[in-house]
Amino acid sequence: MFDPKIYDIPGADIAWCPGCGNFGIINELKTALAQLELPPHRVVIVSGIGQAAKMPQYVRAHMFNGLHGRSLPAAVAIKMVNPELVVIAESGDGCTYGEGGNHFIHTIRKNPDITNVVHDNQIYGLTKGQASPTTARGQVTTLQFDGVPVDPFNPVAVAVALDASFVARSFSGNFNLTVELIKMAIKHKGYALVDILQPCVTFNKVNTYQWYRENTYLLPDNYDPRDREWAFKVATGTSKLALGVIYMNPNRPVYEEQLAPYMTDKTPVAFRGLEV
Amino acid sequence: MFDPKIYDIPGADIAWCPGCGNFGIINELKTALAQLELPPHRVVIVSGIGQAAKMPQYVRAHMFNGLHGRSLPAAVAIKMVNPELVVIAESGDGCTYGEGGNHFIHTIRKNPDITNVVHDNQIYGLTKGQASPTTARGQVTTLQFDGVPVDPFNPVAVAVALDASFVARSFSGNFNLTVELIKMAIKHKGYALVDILQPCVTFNKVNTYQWYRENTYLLPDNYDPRDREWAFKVATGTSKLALGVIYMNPNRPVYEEQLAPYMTDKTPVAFRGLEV
Amino acid sequence: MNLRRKQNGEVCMVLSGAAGQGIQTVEHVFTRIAKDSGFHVFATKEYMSRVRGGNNSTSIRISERPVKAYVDRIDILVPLNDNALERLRDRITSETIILGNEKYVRGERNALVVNFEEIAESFGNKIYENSVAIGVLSGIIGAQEEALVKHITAYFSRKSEDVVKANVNAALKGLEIGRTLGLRFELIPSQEVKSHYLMAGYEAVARGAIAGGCNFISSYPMSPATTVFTELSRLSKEYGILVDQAEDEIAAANMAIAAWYAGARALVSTSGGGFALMTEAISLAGMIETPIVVHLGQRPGPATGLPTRTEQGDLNLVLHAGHGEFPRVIYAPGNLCEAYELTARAFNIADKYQIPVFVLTDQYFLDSFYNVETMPDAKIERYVVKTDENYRRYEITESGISPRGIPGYGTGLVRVDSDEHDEYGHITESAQVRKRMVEKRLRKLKYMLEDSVPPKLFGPENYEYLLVAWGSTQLVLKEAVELLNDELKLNIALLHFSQVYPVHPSITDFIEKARKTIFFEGNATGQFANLLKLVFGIHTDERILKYDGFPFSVEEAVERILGVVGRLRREDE
Amino acid sequence: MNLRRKQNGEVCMVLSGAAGQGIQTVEHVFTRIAKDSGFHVFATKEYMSRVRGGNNSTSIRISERPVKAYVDRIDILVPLNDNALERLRDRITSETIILGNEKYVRGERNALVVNFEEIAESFGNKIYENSVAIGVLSGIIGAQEEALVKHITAYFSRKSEDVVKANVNAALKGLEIGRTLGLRFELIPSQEVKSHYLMAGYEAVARGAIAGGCNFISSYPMSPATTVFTELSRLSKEYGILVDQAEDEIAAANMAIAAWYAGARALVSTSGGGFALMTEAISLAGMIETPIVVHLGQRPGPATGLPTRTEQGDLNLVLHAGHGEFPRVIYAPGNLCEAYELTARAFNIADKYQIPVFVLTDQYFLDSFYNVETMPDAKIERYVVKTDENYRRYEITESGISPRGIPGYGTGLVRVDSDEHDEYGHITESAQVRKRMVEKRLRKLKYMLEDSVPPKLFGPENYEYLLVAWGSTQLVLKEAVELLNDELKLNIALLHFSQVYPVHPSITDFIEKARKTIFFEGNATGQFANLLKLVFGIHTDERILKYDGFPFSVEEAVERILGVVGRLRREDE
Ligand SMILES: Cc1ncc(C[n+]2csc(CCOP(=O)(O)OP(=O)(O)O)c2C)c(N)n1
Ligand SMILES: Cc1ncc(C[n+]2csc(CCOP(=O)(O)OP(=O)(O)O)c2C)c(N)n1
Ligand code: SF4
Ligand code: SF4
Ligand SMILES: [Mg+2]
Ligand SMILES: [Mg+2]
Repeated sequence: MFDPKIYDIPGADIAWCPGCGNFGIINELKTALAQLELPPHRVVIVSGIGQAAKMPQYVRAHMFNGLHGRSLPAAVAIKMVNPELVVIAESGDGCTYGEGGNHFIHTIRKNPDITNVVHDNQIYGLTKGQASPTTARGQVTTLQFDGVPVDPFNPVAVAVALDASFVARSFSGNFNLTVELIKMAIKHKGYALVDILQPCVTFNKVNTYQWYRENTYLLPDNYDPRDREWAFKVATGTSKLALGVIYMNPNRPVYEEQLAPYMTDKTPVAFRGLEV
Repeated sequence: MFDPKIYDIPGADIAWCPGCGNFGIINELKTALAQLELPPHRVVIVSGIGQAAKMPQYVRAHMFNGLHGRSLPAAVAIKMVNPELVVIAESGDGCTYGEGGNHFIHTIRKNPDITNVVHDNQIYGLTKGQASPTTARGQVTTLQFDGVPVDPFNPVAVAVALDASFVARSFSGNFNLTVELIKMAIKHKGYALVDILQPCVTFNKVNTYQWYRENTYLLPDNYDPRDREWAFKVATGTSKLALGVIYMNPNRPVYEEQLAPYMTDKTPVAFRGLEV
Repeated sequence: MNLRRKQNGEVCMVLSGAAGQGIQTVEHVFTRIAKDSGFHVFATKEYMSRVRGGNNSTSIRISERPVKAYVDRIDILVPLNDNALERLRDRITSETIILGNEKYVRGERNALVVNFEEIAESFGNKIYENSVAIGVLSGIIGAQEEALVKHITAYFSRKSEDVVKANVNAALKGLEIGRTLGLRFELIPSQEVKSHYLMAGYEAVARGAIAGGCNFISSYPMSPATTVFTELSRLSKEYGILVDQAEDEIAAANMAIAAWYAGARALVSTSGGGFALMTEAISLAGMIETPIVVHLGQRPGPATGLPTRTEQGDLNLVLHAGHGEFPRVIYAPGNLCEAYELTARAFNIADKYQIPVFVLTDQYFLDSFYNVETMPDAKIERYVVKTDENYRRYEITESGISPRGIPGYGTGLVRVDSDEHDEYGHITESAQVRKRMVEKRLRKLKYMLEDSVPPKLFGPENYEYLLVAWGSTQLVLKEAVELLNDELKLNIALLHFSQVYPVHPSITDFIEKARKTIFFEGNATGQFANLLKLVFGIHTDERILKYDGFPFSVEEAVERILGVVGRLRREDE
Repeated sequence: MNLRRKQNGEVCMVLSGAAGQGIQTVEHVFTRIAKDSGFHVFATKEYMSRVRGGNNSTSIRISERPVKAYVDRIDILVPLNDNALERLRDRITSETIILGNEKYVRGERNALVVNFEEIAESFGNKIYENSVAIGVLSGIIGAQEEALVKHITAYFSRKSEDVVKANVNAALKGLEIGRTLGLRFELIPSQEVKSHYLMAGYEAVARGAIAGGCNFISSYPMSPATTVFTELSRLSKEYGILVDQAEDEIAAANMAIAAWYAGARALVSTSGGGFALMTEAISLAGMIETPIVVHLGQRPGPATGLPTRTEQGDLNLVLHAGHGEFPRVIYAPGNLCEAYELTARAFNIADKYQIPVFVLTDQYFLDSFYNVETMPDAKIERYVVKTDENYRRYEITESGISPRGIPGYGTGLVRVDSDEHDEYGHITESAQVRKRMVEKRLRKLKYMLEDSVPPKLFGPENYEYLLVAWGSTQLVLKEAVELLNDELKLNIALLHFSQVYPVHPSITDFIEKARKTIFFEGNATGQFANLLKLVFGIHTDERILKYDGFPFSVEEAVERILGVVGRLRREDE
């Protein structure tokens, strides 16, 4: 295992609030990378815009910090051009499921070999507390004075409905689980979603550390993530939120592997015609 | 029952190919409207761009023929401003699930009282035969010379995953069923999806009338559309495509009814301050 | 002319600290106390794109005269944490007093220790610190105890009675200390200011929208435009406004257009990046001749840029947004009254001409506030007609305007189409019909020009030099011009445009009268100057541009004008 | 000068009918036969936005001299259904021969009955009709039997041998009939044409992209730009191109930028409405200084407009797309060689300056084709550097260009950021850094200008009148100018811009030499003329504009130029 410190950016001025769940996730991510012994120059972190999306600013690796909502198309393209890179698309719930919702559903269909880490704080953090797609109905926010009038988006259920090849949920406060799930997601061949419940201590006073501890449960040992109907049941269960690998379908073809330039030659398109 | 002819546009030059499944749908729609005795000036048909989206050009009613992919946001807004109108968002599979995919998932969350009729010909008709989100993996098209390299979008499963309040599938070749489902969808309080399988005789040589007849089945009498897990099973079944009401949840609040202006006064915002 | 020197009858205070440290509380409460004590108030803030930490500051001017512009000068600086002073170094002069907890002011020239924290603790809790600070500042300017008690109480009204009382007492203690510091910043109050409102740019836009009949807003949060969205949401019950937080900006814009179609008066509020996503919809509005009003709060681009900072860099974008050719109107208010009036007008003009109308502001404008007596009158002008069976949505008329019906109002059918269409709204492939429709749509421009808002002249009628500016720079330049004319006996006037497209033709007369004209913009390429050059063929070589993310201060404006005028005079010799 | 009269050594044929009736088959096969028989060929089509029905037509010029432009004149018109003649009435003259099945030509002046259908039936099936028509047309112009057999065979190669044989026989019968009609349109073949290619605009763009090293395309179908996308998809295996049909245009554009970031050379192909959705991404490219090449095939807007027709209405959109300020380059090829060369160049220039580069075409350009001998040379210029540990993606340099690395090539980390950033790509809130970065980005413009493509002059060096045009109008105007100079002894030249931004400064010299300059554009507001007026301050009052969805024909150009020149002469008197 590498030292997770190799991913530190010396002197980085971290813009997150003290106590924010993002601090958990950044440590979990660095630990996962270290345990997988991935050198920084093999890893690209792609993000959108938001508090979560600042992640690559603080991780020594390649960085593509693009537009709000657009982490996934960028990540897919990078993987297509250079399949040798480990590509992680990392952003917030608003970025990924709101502005970027169309890319979310269609990237699942494509099934590129990328990891999608979503910091799901059930709120728009950076813009100061409006409802995100995953905010609960009725929750009062800085914009929804009378409570959110719509039902929340269920990313896990949608991913299962679209037969996503790997779907996991974690909680930023659970270090070991999160490290494990990120590692599994990176190792998984195909699109891998890790939706990480993440307390926003400033703007989401409902979904606190305690709330998540009380309202989540670990999937039991006998749970079979290859059973799609079971996964759907777990994903749509209304009592508590399941943590762990909720669904996987390892049989889906990987997008970039099917594309014309890689039929006969595995050299990344990025390097063709360059002196390597 | 009204005479369906009252919805005819005299002299309309219909741009669809002879034999196209759209002809079935237009008759089915007019018949449904006639059976519901909805006068043309109570109905707004909202569409995007595509062959399906030409529908309102040929139906005597209010028409909002907007941008490719944007039928749903327009329909939601119209319903918000004037809940007395019967609002039908009608467009193709590409328009609704491709370009408009983000609106699809978020409109389901909002649950406005609109009807969403999707002409699902599993192809981009107007632009001459490229894959749509629902085109089968491997199908050769005018753009995908080696076959479509991604898995199809499953609108019904996604709608069920998002707890859509009414989800039905029909086949344009089944007149009575389609009329019935459109009527149910219009009468249903809340967002109602009717995904209509529609042969494109010009560009989709796989999903023909015959193919649909052979690869669909009517849901059995004992089927309970309120059973979400059953609905998911039906929606993701890989053998044949189910026809009928696949899922419904009549308990979801209707979006526009919860909005501030309608708390104490039901007058449509459209008419406030006008001499009516 | 040393503008950094203390000015009579006025004090400039700056609070600096990390996000989340209570700067906003102090700003909010203190400015209200000052205003209710009879002083003119102007405040503006600059902040980083983060929720906690970093360094933010608020600049507050309290004065015996109306003040409405940002100045660099700091008379009293209150640091709220360790590194609060760092980013303000070049605004600190030998006269600036640094006031606050010992640990933060230690070692500064003119340090004045007032241990807010300690005093707060003596009332039971360190967190009353902000109230102490409010009290001290209030004492320094000679604010009234009554106003202090009222606003501290109001601010903490949702807390327990004990907490309210402790805060009030802490503030009163601060007041007493402030009064006895002997800083000689007491100001003479004016009775009439007390009945004024404190209003920020975003409130003027939101209130103006309501005055213009806005009853629908669909938007997606984006700094700095979110505040307008929030304000309308807050007022939605009171004014019957339909509010939709859309899934993305594309939905927001298409919803707003469809809402107008159905009979609402709809607004979207966004910034450059969000607006870029709406441009296809703007083109839709152009084609189906359905109104839309867009508030665009500018921030520095490209891309995410500086999300919480200011710029006037999106004029070109708004001018040309959308494919194809169709008319539009763009307002860029220079003060709160104009923001109110023009936002209201945006709805009327959008309705009248069935076009997209833009209200262009920026972060500086939206986040600044000052006291105003009242807002101008604005009335709702609706142009919706009742339809009959023969209704043709796109009837060709001399003015280019076809009477606009809405579904359900009258017996006609309202049929709009994003394809090129005939008078009934039906798809056409005819070259003749196409040509007529293009001409019909563009014909409106002539009448829109007649309806355009003329520029306002500030300063002497017989100016030697003329500044031309638009949007949020108005009040800074007005003050700069006054200073230059009063103190240095220059002869400069400011011509300010609050409608930047179509541009009122009177500009040429104004420019002809000037010995030299200088164009002033908060961007790097001089976008408005380019527009004027294009439309009127005038020379726009002298440009003062700023594009570092921060607003012009009065001092910077003065300096840069002096620089240009000096050079021009030397060249003339 | 009666341009509608039959010209020596040339014949103009038009096929007209409903979509799906085989016009495209006849066009495809017949033009190839003509070319292989040694004749110059030009063809262009106009079609409705529908898959079946309606009325479409193809205009084909076959000539002894090179022909590369659309003319209104019809020597032979072949109607393929009942209402085929309707929309062509004003192109039919007393000399136009209407040839075809009796039922369609009946009652027409100069009707010439050839019952394709009957003849086809005699070979076993009505559907051989198209082959008969191909044969007849081939016979009329004196095409070679060998070429006919070859192309009929090739076209039906995927059908059974019997079907191929029947079609060949039907076509040979047609050939015989055509030869004996006595219409006197036989042309003298030229040996060298036989080795030419028939190439359409979309092919020139696609092949140019490949010549420029394009190895990635992400797009969303949209007329008229889909053909470029399709062509690259078709060639993806041969040339190793990554192809992605994106879920929407926003994805497409963000993918293309990220693909460049990762080391590809990526293209998007779209039209105005799709491009409007990409404008935020264009701004991203501007900020992160990552190249992108956009092919924009224009069609008439606003909104859906006329989806299958032509216009030059999106120049302003492309000029100003994206919020904030950053440099860009726009090409607008006027002929196939330019399309090839400039599309290739777009990739090199995008890579060199790390900016968005646009190739602006339109439906007319993309859907027209003619014979070409060869394409110019183009080479791939790559500017990617190998990074080391100290790599700074945004190193400030004199030219504004920072060496661009890609992930995995060298040991450095490649960190790009859509926020304003420092040299390492890290978020900054510093006014100084911001200012330096804005200036760095804009500094490139100076060098880009040095790299800009000069305009081309067609016609006499010592012209009296000068036409200024851009993009797809080049060849029509070139022919118009030749006619006016040769036949009417005018002294007109054409100055054509294939790079429309930044504009090559030589324009002022050209304009100074002209007695009067006339600006020619396919839009309603004169967008390029406006740009020239803005940048160079030149007078652009004389404008010939067209915005009915159809291309200029040579005849229309001639007429409108004559109109303006006549008026100018009268005014001069
Ligand atoms: C096109 C666009 N729209 C809106 C914004 C403003 N914006 C920035 S971050 C954000 C929401 C962030 O929420 P989320 O993705 O959940 O991230 P979090 O801050 O909660 O981690 C928004 C709306 C933007 N930058 N770009
Ligand atoms: C923004 C935008 N992108 C692309 C297009 C081009 N376009 C028009 S219709 C269409 C696809 C239509 O497919 P579908 O929605 O399935 O309708 P169908 O024609 O099959 O009924 C496309 C891509 C457009 N008009 N606007
Ligand atoms: S606002 Fe919320 S999500 Fe953002 S850093 Fe603070 S606590 Fe974390
Ligand atoms: S292309 Fe297909 S969908 Fe369109 S009208 Fe023809 S058959 Fe119908
Ligand atoms: Mg969030
Ligand atoms: Mg379709």
